Amino acid sequence: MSGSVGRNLGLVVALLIIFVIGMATAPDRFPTVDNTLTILRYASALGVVTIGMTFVIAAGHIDLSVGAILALASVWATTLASQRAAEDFHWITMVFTALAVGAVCGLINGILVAYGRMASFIATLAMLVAARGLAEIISERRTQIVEVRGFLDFFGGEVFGLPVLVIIFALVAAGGWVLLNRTTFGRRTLAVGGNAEAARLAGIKVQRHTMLVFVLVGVACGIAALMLVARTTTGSSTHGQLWELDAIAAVVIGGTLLSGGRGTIVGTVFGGLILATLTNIFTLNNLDTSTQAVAKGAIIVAAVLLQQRVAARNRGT
Amino acid sequence: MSGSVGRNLGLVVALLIIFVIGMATAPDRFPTVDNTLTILRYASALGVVTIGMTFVIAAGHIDLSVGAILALASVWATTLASQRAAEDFHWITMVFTALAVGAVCGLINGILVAYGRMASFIATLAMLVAARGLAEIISERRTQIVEVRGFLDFFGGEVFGLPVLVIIFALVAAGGWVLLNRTTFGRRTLAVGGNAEAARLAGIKVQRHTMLVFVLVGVACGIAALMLVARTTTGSSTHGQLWELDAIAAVVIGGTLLSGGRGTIVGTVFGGLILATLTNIFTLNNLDTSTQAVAKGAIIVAAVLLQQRVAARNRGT
Amino acid sequence: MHGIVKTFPGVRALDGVDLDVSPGEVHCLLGQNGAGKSTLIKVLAGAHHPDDGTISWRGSHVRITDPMSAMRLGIATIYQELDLVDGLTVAENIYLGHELASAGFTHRAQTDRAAQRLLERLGHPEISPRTEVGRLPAAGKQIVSMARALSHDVQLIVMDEPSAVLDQEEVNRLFGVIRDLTRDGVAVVYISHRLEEIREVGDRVTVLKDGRTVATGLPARETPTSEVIRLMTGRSIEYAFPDRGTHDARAEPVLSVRNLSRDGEFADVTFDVAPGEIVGLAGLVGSGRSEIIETIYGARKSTSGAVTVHGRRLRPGSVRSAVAAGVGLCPEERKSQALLMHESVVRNISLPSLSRFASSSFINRSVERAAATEQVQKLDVRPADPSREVRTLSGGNQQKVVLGRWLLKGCDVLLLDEPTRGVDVGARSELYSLIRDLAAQGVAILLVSSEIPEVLGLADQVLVISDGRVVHTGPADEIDEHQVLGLVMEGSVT
Amino acid sequence: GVLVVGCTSNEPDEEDNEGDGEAAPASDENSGGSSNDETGETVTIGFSGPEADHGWLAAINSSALEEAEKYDDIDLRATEGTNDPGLQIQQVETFINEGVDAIVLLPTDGASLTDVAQRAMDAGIPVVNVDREFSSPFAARTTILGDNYGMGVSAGTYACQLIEENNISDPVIAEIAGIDSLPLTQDRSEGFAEALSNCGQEVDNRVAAEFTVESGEAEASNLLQAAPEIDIIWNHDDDQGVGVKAAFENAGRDEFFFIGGAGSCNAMDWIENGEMEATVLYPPTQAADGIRLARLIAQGKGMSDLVQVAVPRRIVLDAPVVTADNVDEHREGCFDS
Ligand SMILES: Nc1ncnc2c1ncn2[C@@H]1O[C@H](COP(=O)(O)OP(=O)(O)OP(=O)(O)O)[C@@H](O)[C@H]1O
Ligand SMILES: Nc1ncnc2c1ncn2[C@@H]1O[C@H](COP(=O)(O)OP(=O)(O)OP(=O)(O)O)[C@@H](O)[C@H]1O
Ligand SMILES: [Mg+2]
Ligand SMILES: [Mg+2]
Repeated sequence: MSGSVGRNLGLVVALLIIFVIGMATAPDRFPTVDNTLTILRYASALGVVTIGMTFVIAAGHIDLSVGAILALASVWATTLASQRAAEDFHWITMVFTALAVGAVCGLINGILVAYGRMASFIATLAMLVAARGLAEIISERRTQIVEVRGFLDFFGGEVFGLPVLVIIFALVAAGGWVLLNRTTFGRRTLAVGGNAEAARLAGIKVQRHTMLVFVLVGVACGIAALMLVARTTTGSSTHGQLWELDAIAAVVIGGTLLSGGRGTIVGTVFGGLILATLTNIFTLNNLDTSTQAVAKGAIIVAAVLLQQRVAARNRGT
Repeated sequence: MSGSVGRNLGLVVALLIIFVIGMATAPDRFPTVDNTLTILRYASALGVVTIGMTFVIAAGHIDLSVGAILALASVWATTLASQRAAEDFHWITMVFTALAVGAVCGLINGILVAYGRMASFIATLAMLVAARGLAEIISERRTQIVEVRGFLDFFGGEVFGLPVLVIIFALVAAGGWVLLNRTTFGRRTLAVGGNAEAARLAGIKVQRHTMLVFVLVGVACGIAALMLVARTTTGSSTHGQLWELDAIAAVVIGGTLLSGGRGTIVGTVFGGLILATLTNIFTLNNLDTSTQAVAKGAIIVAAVLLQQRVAARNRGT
Repeated sequence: MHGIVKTFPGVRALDGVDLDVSPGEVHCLLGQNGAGKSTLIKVLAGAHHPDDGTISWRGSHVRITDPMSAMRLGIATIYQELDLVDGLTVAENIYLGHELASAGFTHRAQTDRAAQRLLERLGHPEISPRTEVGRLPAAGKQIVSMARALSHDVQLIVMDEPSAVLDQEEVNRLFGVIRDLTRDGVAVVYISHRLEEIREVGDRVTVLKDGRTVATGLPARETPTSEVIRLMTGRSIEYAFPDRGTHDARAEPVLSVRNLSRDGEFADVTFDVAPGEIVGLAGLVGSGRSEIIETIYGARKSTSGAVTVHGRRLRPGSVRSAVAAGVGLCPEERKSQALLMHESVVRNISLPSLSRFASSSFINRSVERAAATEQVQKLDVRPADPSREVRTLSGGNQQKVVLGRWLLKGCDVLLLDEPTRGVDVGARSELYSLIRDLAAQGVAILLVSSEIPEVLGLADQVLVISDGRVVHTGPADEIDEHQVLGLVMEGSVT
Repeated sequence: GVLVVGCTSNEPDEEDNEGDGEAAPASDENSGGSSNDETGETVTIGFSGPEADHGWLAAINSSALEEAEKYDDIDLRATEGTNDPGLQIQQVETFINEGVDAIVLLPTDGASLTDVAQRAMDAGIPVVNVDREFSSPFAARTTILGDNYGMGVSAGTYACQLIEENNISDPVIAEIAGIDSLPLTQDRSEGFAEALSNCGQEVDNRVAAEFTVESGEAEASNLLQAAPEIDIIWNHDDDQGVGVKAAFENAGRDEFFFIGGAGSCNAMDWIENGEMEATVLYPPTQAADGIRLARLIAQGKGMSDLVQVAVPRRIVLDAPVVTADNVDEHREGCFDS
């Protein structure tokens, strides 16, 4: 546990530096409660995806289809039929729809990777293309507007001043942490990612476990889809574009190795916050887009290098 | 050598199936010389990138920045200043500019990965963001039209009825094959990708070699940039969007494992042709984009599975 | 087990093997490299599916479909290639797959305590259950593997060359554990290439040759060595060290090491190796011998001191500079440090000498192949197919491939770290004469081995290392095994 | 470099004098007695648009910035362009937190940004909705729309006209759309199909590019293979049109009438040179108009050029067809792609 603080020290430092930059460049607007909530709200849907992604990467794989699954789930949960069902019955049906779509897409990924022995990169790349195509077909490329008040009220609401979206993110992150660090599922995920053959010889059903991990991230995408639907009040086949890259970036900045076998939920949360805060500061400072892009590239590099150095030093002692 | 045919048998079968589909659905338009050249021309710029990508993947890494490097090289080679230099001196200056830009970007990637010990995924992701940003800054987000006739005439020309672009691709592919299979460089690339520690202890300069591999793919992007500039008669910061995914897909469909240590140029060329032919057939049949996407996802999966099965069976005997 | 058949693409690894083990006995499995021992026990452990044959357990037929079903029967296995997860802790590895948990939630403290007890039972209370396994040296990993086997409620423990990475002291401790187990009625299948160990703990012996059982139920203690070797190899072999050659002790040393140190690992190591001389490093596991060898080679960077070859100083931390000076290394862990598992034997052998087969970096592949094939034949790698992937070779044959690499390269200085680990008796005596021959040809050899007799029998000069320091230097024929052990013990006490 | 020079020398400052009847005159000499251009109290305007990943959107952004530059009393906060509605919502929320005086919003997706725009309106910040319409009329104080459907109708009507004039029997009509997943592309295609059906025609071949030169070239190459004889091609977007034209040249095909969309300077040149039949305007000045209106609204002014003094709720831009006959009139309003 003491290792955990040390391991994430680089991230804390990086986040602090970014905070100082925010304070310095926008002293009146950056350090406000409202702005903090804005950052958190923005970070939460992607954050949920990153938690799932941490598991996939810890299991030695990658999932490029998260954004597309999210789009498909958002569309499926907001079709006219879904919304009518929600009106007739209860908006919870929309929730189930999104989660089920996410789970099934994840299941297909998982089956292809675990039993079809496809590289996860390529299996999920195919899923990316196909799921977005399917989302377009279902939505007829129209943005689907959500009219179900109960749904919007619930997800758009606040509890004790905290937006429900942020609370969901916090719960998912906490659940992810427990799952990864305190359960046999998490332990086995790390084993499968660290040395699949050793895991197999230890009696772990590696294929089934791999499949489950993909289902897990699919469900996370389903949750994120609901959050994004609530935030935008729409379902659309264009939701979540390029989120796969942002999610992976957050996980790696957080210190999880792409080679598998290790994973840190705390780091991932930090990684996501760093990226979100950065974006917010860019917004506050009217930075021009292209310059932002260059700066963002440089900052990702700097953050990862810092994180590595501190982790290495921490390990050395 | 006999293994090579067998190894690629699945791909040949896949390509044949696709050809048969093409013949069946568009008998008058698919099997024409013109259409074949269209497919080849379309496949060639991306094809050059996939050759470079094969090396990076064989060396155990990945390069997400290929499309962005290509965009930056295309923009840099077509600025007013570059074009003026080309007019005053010779259009070969544009060629040098593009190659130099590609090489330098590759070098930066290589240094970050080899000496900075960053995961290639994240280092090149940062390069993706930054290079595209820089391309936007340089071009001021304008499409830069090429007026240098010598350049356009050369690259747009034909030799014995074969477009120069296709010839360049063929040369690069042949060169790549020789480099990978017949030279110490290729052998060492495979060794580094297969077991970096063993390579190091066998006296190979692993870091320098890794860096060189990234420079190589950077140069390939420079070549592809020139080809795309010639094809579109423009340089633009939007060139090569998402090519990283297409390139990786082609390489993996071709049978190169993402885990490194192995690589097949012949397979990669097949992989690229399969994707290009597919797009062509979709268009000939006037398929709508969403359906195309779903079909494409399914076909990638089918091709990879077929390729794996045949390769495994072939190995078995 | 009866009539077990297992074929891999291109090889019939097991061709109707019989094996029967009774409760409370130590049943030894002998055979040359590639005879099929590991494959057989992997079938027993559920890691491989047999193509044919039956397995009976306590009188009834069973089907062992996966590792879990073997474990449920009470069969635990320690594999030859250490299969642990580097990123997990010692305790997590020990209980992997059968975690101490309720409703999926792990009990960490309880796991740590249980792991600690197992490690104590194995005589290693100093290994913390919280350490990441990746940080342990090979011997430590072997201990963890054993603890993992013991963590099951077992009736049969299979050990595939557990002593390969252990030193004398550790092996004795292991034997103690084995005796405890057999006393409780647990059966042990023990695989080793060291015949003297078989004699010490074994009850009965089964000999495999080319995937077939050639003898079974031999009494371990009474069967004469020559008989065992004849059964294994089909010929009789002098199990002895070849005669020491003569080397000119006053010749200029090829390799000189002066005050070499690396913080926290070893300090002040000084010695010379003359052409044709073999210098052996003896010591306990963890004494830092591998570190010394790897530092000489430049794979680790020394903090002070110098290494010179032919009077030219090597750049610290540069493998290239060592290789260029004619130094070669056969590292300790061949799988992770030496071999390209998915490449052919040819390509593995030619790796460091590639430029020799290349003109302006184009490789002449027929010359390359011919040269590698020559090494394959010289070393008697089996199967003698140089285009076979190294992955499919047995452990001992893989070791030969690594050696062949440097023989082909033609070194002036050869650093051998546990060169006979996992090598069978036949091949072992071949390796001994090979090493001797090399020395006779003027190669300077530095040898690390955890088998003290091997160091004493092969080396001209012996350095005894304890806790990263040289505690004794002297000719090999002036010291015996007990003295070495005494020195080592003393060193570790101070 | 005739084309390059021709386009870059066209300073955007001059362009507002032309066309778009609703916009107030730009330069002070032209302001005709209106007091609207006089410096008033300084207002903070937030501006957020999609990622400027092609010429038209770049022109949208730059014209907005340039418009704001002209007024001393505008403090413009322009954010990073993005194609991620989630991020754009964050940007608008930031504006709300800051309490800007008005927001000009070109949403990546109208429906997705409706809720946050509504929240801004609720917080008393007037929102000017540009180009892509919100799903609720209450979410914006004013809406300025390019007419995507109308653009398709213009193109289709013009195509019908060409067919009739040239007596083409059984014409082959091809369409090169933009990013197919965007509602605006759907609107354009629907308008086109609708207008064609009026003269009994339909689209025979359709491909969709990505608004980029490269995708335009790639899609057009394949399209030309799909249809050996084409009579009319409508390309939605002149940015990708550069690539589309390159594909025509690569294939050596010019048997068809080529109609463009948006109205870039390149397209104007082509029309002048007879390389293109026509283009349907979709002016990128909407955002500039949006800035201007936002300033008026925030300062509590009206539109003195209109009889109705208050700023109107909804302005839909015209989508006229530019041909060789009227290209001179429209050249000034063109944008660099
Ligand atoms: N995965 C595999 N694929 C193909 N061949 C294999 C595989 N594993 C083992 N073999 C072959 O099966 C035979 C038996 O190998 P095995 O590992 O069982 O030998 P062993 O008796 O344990 O040898 P050693 O003493 O060297 O460990 C060898 O010829 C080996 O090359
Ligand atoms: N990767 C590592 N991280 C931390 N400590 C290590 C690591 N590798 C080795 N050590 C430590 O270095 C010391 C020497 O270990 P090592 O096993 O290499 O010695 P050795 O004498 O070569 O033993 P062997 O007989 O196994 O070759 C031990 O104290 C060990 O714990
Ligand atoms: Mg074995
Ligand atoms: Mg050692």
